[in-house]
Amino acid sequence: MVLIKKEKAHSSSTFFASRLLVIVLACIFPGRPVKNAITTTAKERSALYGCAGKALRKMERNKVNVTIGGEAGQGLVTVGALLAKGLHRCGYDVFVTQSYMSRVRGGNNAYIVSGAVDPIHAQLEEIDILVALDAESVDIYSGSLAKGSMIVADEALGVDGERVLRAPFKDLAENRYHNIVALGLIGCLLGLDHPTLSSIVHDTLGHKKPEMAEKNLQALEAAYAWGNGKSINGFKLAAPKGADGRLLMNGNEAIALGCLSAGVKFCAFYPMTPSTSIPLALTAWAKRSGLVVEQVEDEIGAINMTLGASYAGAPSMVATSGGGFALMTEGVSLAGMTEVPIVIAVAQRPGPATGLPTRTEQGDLEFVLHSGHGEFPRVLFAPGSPEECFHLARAAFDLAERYQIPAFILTDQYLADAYRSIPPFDVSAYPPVKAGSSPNSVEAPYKRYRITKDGISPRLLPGASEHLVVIDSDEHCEFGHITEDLSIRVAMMDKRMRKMDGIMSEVAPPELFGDEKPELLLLAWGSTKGPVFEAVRKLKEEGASVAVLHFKQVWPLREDQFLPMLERAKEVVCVEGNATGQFGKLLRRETGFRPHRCILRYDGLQLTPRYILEALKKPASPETARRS
Amino acid sequence: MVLIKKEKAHSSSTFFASRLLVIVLACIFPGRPVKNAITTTAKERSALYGCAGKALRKMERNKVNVTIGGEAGQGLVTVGALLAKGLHRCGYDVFVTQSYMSRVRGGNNAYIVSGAVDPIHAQLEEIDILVALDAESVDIYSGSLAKGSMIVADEALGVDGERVLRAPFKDLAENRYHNIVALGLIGCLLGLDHPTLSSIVHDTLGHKKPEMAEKNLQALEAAYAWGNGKSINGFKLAAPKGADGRLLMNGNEAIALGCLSAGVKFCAFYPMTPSTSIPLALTAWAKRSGLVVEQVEDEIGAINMTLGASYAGAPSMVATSGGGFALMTEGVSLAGMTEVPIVIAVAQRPGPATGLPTRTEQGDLEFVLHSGHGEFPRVLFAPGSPEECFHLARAAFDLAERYQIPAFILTDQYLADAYRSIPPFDVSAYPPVKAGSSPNSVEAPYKRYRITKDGISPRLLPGASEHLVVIDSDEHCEFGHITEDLSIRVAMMDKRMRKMDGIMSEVAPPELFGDEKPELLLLAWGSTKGPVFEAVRKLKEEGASVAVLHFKQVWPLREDQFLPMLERAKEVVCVEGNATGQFGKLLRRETGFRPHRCILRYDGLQLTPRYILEALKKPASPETARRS
Amino acid sequence: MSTIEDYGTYETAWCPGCGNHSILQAVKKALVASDLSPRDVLLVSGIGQAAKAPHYLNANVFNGLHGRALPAATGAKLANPELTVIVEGGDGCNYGEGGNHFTSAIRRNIDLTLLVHDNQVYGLTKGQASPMSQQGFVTKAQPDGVFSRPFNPLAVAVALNAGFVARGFSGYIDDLVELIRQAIAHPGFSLVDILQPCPSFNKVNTFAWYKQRAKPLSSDHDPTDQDAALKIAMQWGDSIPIGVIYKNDAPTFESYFPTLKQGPIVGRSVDKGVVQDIMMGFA
Amino acid sequence: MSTIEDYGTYETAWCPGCGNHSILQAVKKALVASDLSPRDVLLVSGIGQAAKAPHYLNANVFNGLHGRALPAATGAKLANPELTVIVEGGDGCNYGEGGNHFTSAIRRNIDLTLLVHDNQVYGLTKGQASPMSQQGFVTKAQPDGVFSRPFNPLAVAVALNAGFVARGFSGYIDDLVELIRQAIAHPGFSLVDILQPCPSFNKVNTFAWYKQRAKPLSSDHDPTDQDAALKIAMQWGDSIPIGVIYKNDAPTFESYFPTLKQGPIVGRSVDKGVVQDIMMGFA
Ligand SMILES: Cc1ncc(C[n+]2csc(CCOP(=O)(O)OP(=O)(O)O)c2C)c(N)n1
Ligand SMILES: Cc1ncc(C[n+]2csc(CCOP(=O)(O)OP(=O)(O)O)c2C)c(N)n1
Ligand code: SF4
Ligand code: SF4
Ligand SMILES: [Mg+2]
Ligand SMILES: [Mg+2]
Repeated sequence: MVLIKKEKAHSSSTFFASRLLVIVLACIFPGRPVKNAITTTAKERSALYGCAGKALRKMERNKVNVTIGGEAGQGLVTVGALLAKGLHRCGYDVFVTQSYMSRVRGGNNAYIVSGAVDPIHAQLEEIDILVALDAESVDIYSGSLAKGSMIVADEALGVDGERVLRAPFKDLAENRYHNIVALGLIGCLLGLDHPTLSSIVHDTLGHKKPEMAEKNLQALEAAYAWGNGKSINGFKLAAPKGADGRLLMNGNEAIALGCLSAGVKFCAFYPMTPSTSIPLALTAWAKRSGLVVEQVEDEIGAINMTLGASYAGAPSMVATSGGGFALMTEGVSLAGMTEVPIVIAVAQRPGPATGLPTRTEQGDLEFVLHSGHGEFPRVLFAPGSPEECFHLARAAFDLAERYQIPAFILTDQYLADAYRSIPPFDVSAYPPVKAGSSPNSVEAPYKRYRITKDGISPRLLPGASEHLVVIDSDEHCEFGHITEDLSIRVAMMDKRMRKMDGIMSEVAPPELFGDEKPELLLLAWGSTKGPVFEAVRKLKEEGASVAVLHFKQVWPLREDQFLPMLERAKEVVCVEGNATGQFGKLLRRETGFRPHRCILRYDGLQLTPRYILEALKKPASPETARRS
Repeated sequence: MVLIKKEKAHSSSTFFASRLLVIVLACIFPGRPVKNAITTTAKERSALYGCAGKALRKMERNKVNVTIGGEAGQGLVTVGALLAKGLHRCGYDVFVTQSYMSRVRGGNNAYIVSGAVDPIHAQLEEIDILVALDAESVDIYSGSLAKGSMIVADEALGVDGERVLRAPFKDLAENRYHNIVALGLIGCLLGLDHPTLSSIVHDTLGHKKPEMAEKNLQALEAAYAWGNGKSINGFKLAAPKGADGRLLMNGNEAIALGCLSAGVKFCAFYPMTPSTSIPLALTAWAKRSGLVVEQVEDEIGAINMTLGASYAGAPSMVATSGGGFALMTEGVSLAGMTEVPIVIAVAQRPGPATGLPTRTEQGDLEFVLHSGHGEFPRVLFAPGSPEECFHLARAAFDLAERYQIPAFILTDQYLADAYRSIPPFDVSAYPPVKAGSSPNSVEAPYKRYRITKDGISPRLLPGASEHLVVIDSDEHCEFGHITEDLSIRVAMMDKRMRKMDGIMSEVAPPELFGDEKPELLLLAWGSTKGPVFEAVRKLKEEGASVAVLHFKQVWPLREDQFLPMLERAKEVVCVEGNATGQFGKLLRRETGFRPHRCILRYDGLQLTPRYILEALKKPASPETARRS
Repeated sequence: MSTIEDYGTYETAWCPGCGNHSILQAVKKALVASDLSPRDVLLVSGIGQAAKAPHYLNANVFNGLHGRALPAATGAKLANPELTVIVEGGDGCNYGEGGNHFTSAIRRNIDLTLLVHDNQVYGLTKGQASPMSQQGFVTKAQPDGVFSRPFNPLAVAVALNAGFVARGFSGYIDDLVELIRQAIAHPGFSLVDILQPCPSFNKVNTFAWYKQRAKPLSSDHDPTDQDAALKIAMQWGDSIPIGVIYKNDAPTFESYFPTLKQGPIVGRSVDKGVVQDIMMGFA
Repeated sequence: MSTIEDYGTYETAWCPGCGNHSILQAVKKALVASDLSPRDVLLVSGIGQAAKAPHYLNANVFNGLHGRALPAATGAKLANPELTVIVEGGDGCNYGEGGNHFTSAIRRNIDLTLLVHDNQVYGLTKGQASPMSQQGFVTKAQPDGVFSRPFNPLAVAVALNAGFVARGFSGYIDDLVELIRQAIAHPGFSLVDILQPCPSFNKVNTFAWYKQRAKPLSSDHDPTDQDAALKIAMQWGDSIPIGVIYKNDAPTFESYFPTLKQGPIVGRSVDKGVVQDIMMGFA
């Protein structure tokens, strides 16, 4: 009996259709559509633009969203990255997000590049230029097109409509260079100068075989020639303002760089999307920076190896995602007990279990916060931008080493893959951490777990002196030897927990954006910072009394830093990328304050300004209300 | 360089000294002493009793605490168990707790048996008869002796003092039967009749080699003869009241029996104290009851194997402790995503990491509650007695199967090892669970994850019909196939979370003991039930307006079941066996209500009525105040 | 009699030219050759490109966690030994993350068939080394080449007396069908390690590379000769032996359980009298 | 020159008559014979009776989680290759819970010495079967005897080309000292599986049982002959071979890391210029 037949079908109500989806299309049911689902049909679209028939606008613009859609394997990441670099190098502010499926070929992916004259903090939500590398992309994204937008496509795809730029790709280059043709066409549309893009193509793809590198450049040139011939420059950007030397960096790269600047010397990992690019960045730098990166047999091995390296004196980290982190929780508890410093980057994606491996979510806050059996101090950072990724990675190393605790960096797929133009860091000004104390500073006999007032005991490194360094996962005496003396147990628990006092004294306060005494106060944490700030900016433009408090440190919380503000506001709304409002609940647990409402999203996509603004207008859905 | 020298040393400030401890004695420091630490020295003791010199009291008593102390390997568990069984069979109410170290031989263990005419809910805190199988036990336990107590010891141990019953063990039996001699002496002291004890010895040890069984009985007889000769019966118990057919059972046995009655068919485990006795009980019954119990290579394998068995249609469970559970958290998330029912018994012990493997704690509530990445419904039960162990194990299976969720039983070393006399269960009245629905009841085409109003989809079993049963750890469509359709994602998350509505409608309410409108309201959960009830009983005797609310279901919580009571009370005190007041925090998160105080204990021992009463009198310590 | 149509046709998420396509065909054909109906078959997999395979044919499916297919399959088999349980997944899944379950399943000799799509690389996560990657294999995660020596699943399996040990190649589809059929038929643990080109991420061990080296075992190899089998299992290089390397007829794990002699535990009712008896043992 | 006194004397938590006592002695003597000072030695262990060993002598100690000693040791060794890193623990720790790390450490050929106290049982948790328990071994958890076949660490190690593979017996203490000394001296991964009676829980494989069967390897065995080594590793029964079964001189894992050629990464300072350069690669 064949339950589900192979069939080729499309449905415009499917947000991201894919080849794989044809299998499961039989399962489509009248569920609640996701917020930004596509609602226009091809017919509606042509009605929308068809009447226009005008020439392309000639006015210069301050910002543009270029979305490149196509199958995995069509080289769209290459085009997107080159375009982003091009805009960035020219001095525009760039914001990139990626949407991809859990497969290597086929499906439908998108690389979304916004370029702007002034700084932008969230993706522009309407597409100005849709570069469709396959026909499906037109179906999928046409509902998100801005007014006056344009679709760029190979004429061979047969995409019709007024505002479609159909280029004869096959005349301009061989098949495998069609993505570069697309790049050239975009360059023309935006008015980016050809030499800049050429040099980026050369820098980036130059390491390929010489004749391939050459062909890439030829394809670019051909596209420019064709485009200039047709004078397609309707999306010309105004003069850029960006300073020299800015970086184009995504969240994971910024975490890796932060770790490097903090002095990471050892990183173990087991590959898992969307965390893998952190160790991959470190791997690429390992030889130059004297660090060891090791891919381990499993996540359990990874965290235990990391603890071994840290014990021996190498500032150390692991990076993983929810399911892999689940396997590390025993190791987290070991770090807590042995007081071996460790930095753990957890890149969230939608769960439970394998879930949606290439999408985004903020669903692991509670899990990470309570991970590991038993009780011990820890800190959790949740960066909201590549800059914060860098600085909080440094902070994580700093606190991990000084307090001898596990320090977490909670990121997610959105932030991991989102590129931003950012100013360079003054790396020469930032000191690296120092692992352990000097052997001269300790009293003899050396006690690894000396009971101290602040709970911090002198950490020496094995082999560095006559002093022997003994650590134990059992409850232990000051020397680190196993004990079953129950009064020592209490003293050791108290010693460990006392470290919270120091940690509390240096909690990073939440950042306020907007009015000091707002009527409407949004709360946000982690990766949603940009979208929520953008939403607040829009509301303020409309004259609302509004602000957002963004938490980049989510544990521990210090109510004196924010509670008065919460109590003053008329309405406090917690905005989170999960289904149960985890941060709002944590806030209530710690302060007693219950946010009046939650805006939650858990369809695998990042919250957007538009999503937030719409949700603010609507009453809370019963699903959401039940949970928060 | 020798840091710590081998030395034989004892210190009366060490609560549980041990051979192992001599290594670590060098680490002893002026830490906060544990609450019931021994403070009397041998000198003080002889001053205490020496003057008395009276004949043994002849009055019959209503209750007695017999504590047997000695090294691991001296057979003290055998004596204790036989004694408990003897008291129990005679019709007394029995309460047993155990205190042991993480080793096989040596150290110091204790088996503490209280026997009483009327029901008892917590261990009697003062020792009436201390049976010292080694000299160290006298040092350790003499501070806990009641007035008028007695020490029983082999005269060869050279224990001195007035109230020491020195028996010539070597004259009464060979070395290896000395524990049975001790049993006989206790029998005499308590006035238990010899034939009852004989038959229990025969039943219990009869399977040994015939001549050994015989020698056991002879040793018992010799001890009785010697004791009767000396007319030692100063601890004679009044006539018992216990009904026939009562059971003597510890928490883990009761969990196992509850699972059996619920219809468990499969159990996988990896050994870990104090959980192992659950699978061991099931193993012993496996052949008779048609169930499969498998010791697995690791805990990850154990939970995944269990999920495989449950998927196939066997009601299934795992049992583990904190560190082992840590390795299962990915599997918990898998259960959440695939909606495969599973019962997970977590027997807590003090962490972090290996901690104190043979002691007790309630430190894993938050960890278990938030275990697994992503969001999905679950329930957590926390029994407070063997009866509750039985019934909540049944409830866990019932909810796990009906809601297709992971259901947890949170127990701990104290409850696991604590024997109680309890009435038998009416097992014939209790229905077992049914795994899965009938194939006839489903619409074709069969959809494992049909979107339903109550969130519960029809679960069929593979191979049982033409319908194919497809489950997936990825987000999936109604058929169970992998999907990346983001609107399906939302519908599936909502479907899964909707199950919480039904679960909420059948939450077991907390049990009230004491005044309906008390001024002082204690909150307790799980294994501390007996001690807290006992403390409340004592306070009521003193005329206080007091009550306790005991939570046997700790997730989800329904505030309508208890919040009004909390708000009415003058003082609400949360009593927990951990260092951070986890349940109190959870309560605040869920209801906004913050307990005014916490009484916490985390030295590895169970809270006792005395500990609670003393803590109520004292102001909260700064350590505790900081955390709660 | 089951037919290939019973197993359906699905569009896959695999790359063009991937060896997985052939393996999927071979599995379907082997199921038909074994005369099994979809309802009697349980496919268990983990996570990876290979582990998606169970979604592409009609059968009961437990698609669990990365590396954890074997224990899940073991549980299902113990609960219902009447199911034909086949585990399918990648080399990363089964020899990497799930390595401890691999040796344990062998030691149990539980009647499962393990089909490992062995592309010597992590496909789904885009090309890191797997335990089967050769020393020196260059990836983004191993820019200086792999430092570890590769795992040898066949030698380990033979050394641990696995029930049935074979190697196949996705390029020899008829042979593969026959190997899988035999593996299914074998009572006890069966391993078929299947060489599978991954054109997207393994540019070294390509179809041509395997094709040139994959050499059917000579017909005079006696698969019950463990010493000989061990030697063959150690071979890798210019010539890579294909075929049934080792087998024995040790009793299956299931056969040891007294309880299972009365049939599957699934669906068996609870005898309350026994529960009562057991309870009264505590009186 | 270090002396046995440098390593101290401690009272242990082990049972009288346990093989662990002799192994502890042998380790101390081997450390002295290797002329190592306590400060240069790092002992890494998991959880179990055997895993308590590091607490009973003077050295640096990382007593970690059950089954996870090998990865912790690997991390420490990679961070500071100047430490002599010895992993000590039970058969349950290393072949059971930690099975995946065992094969991976072999594949890495990292320069660690793994001493497995092999009592064929779980001691600390009171007598359940371990992966080394023989089929039919009866315990409370296996009342009908063990159903699985035992693991064979030596055969697996040889099959995976481990650097140094030996078996010792706690009853032959001088031989054991020498085996451990050689294992420490060997650059690369070294395994010494040590037969160890557990009088409390293993009443089958007793001191006498081992003593009767433990047979030193004949002096003409060439430990570099892998085929011969495999055959020897497969032997178990009336005669159990003791001695160095296999060794090779493959390069160590550490030697592949370009970074480690300049010495340990521990304590190396951060070159801010390099960080700056790397950062500017993003401009
Ligand atoms: C616990 C966990 N760790 C890591 C991952 C990420 N992951 C998914 S598939 C995979 C590797 C797949 O390799 P293999 O099993 O060889 O399958 P292939 O894709 O090559 O067919 C990894 C590391 C995961 N899903 N879960
Ligand atoms: C994750 C985890 N699972 C289980 C345990 C319990 N445990 C401690 S030691 C041990 C077995 C010890 O056996 P082995 O390694 O052979 O050592 P032995 O005591 O026999 O020397 C187990 C199961 C644990 N501590 N941690
Ligand atoms: S990545 Fe490799 S294994 Fe995966 S589908 Fe593509 S070719 Fe096949
Ligand atoms: S239980 Fe066994 S292994 Fe452990 S110390 Fe006792 S005899 Fe040794
Ligand atoms: Mg693979
Ligand atoms: Mg052992």
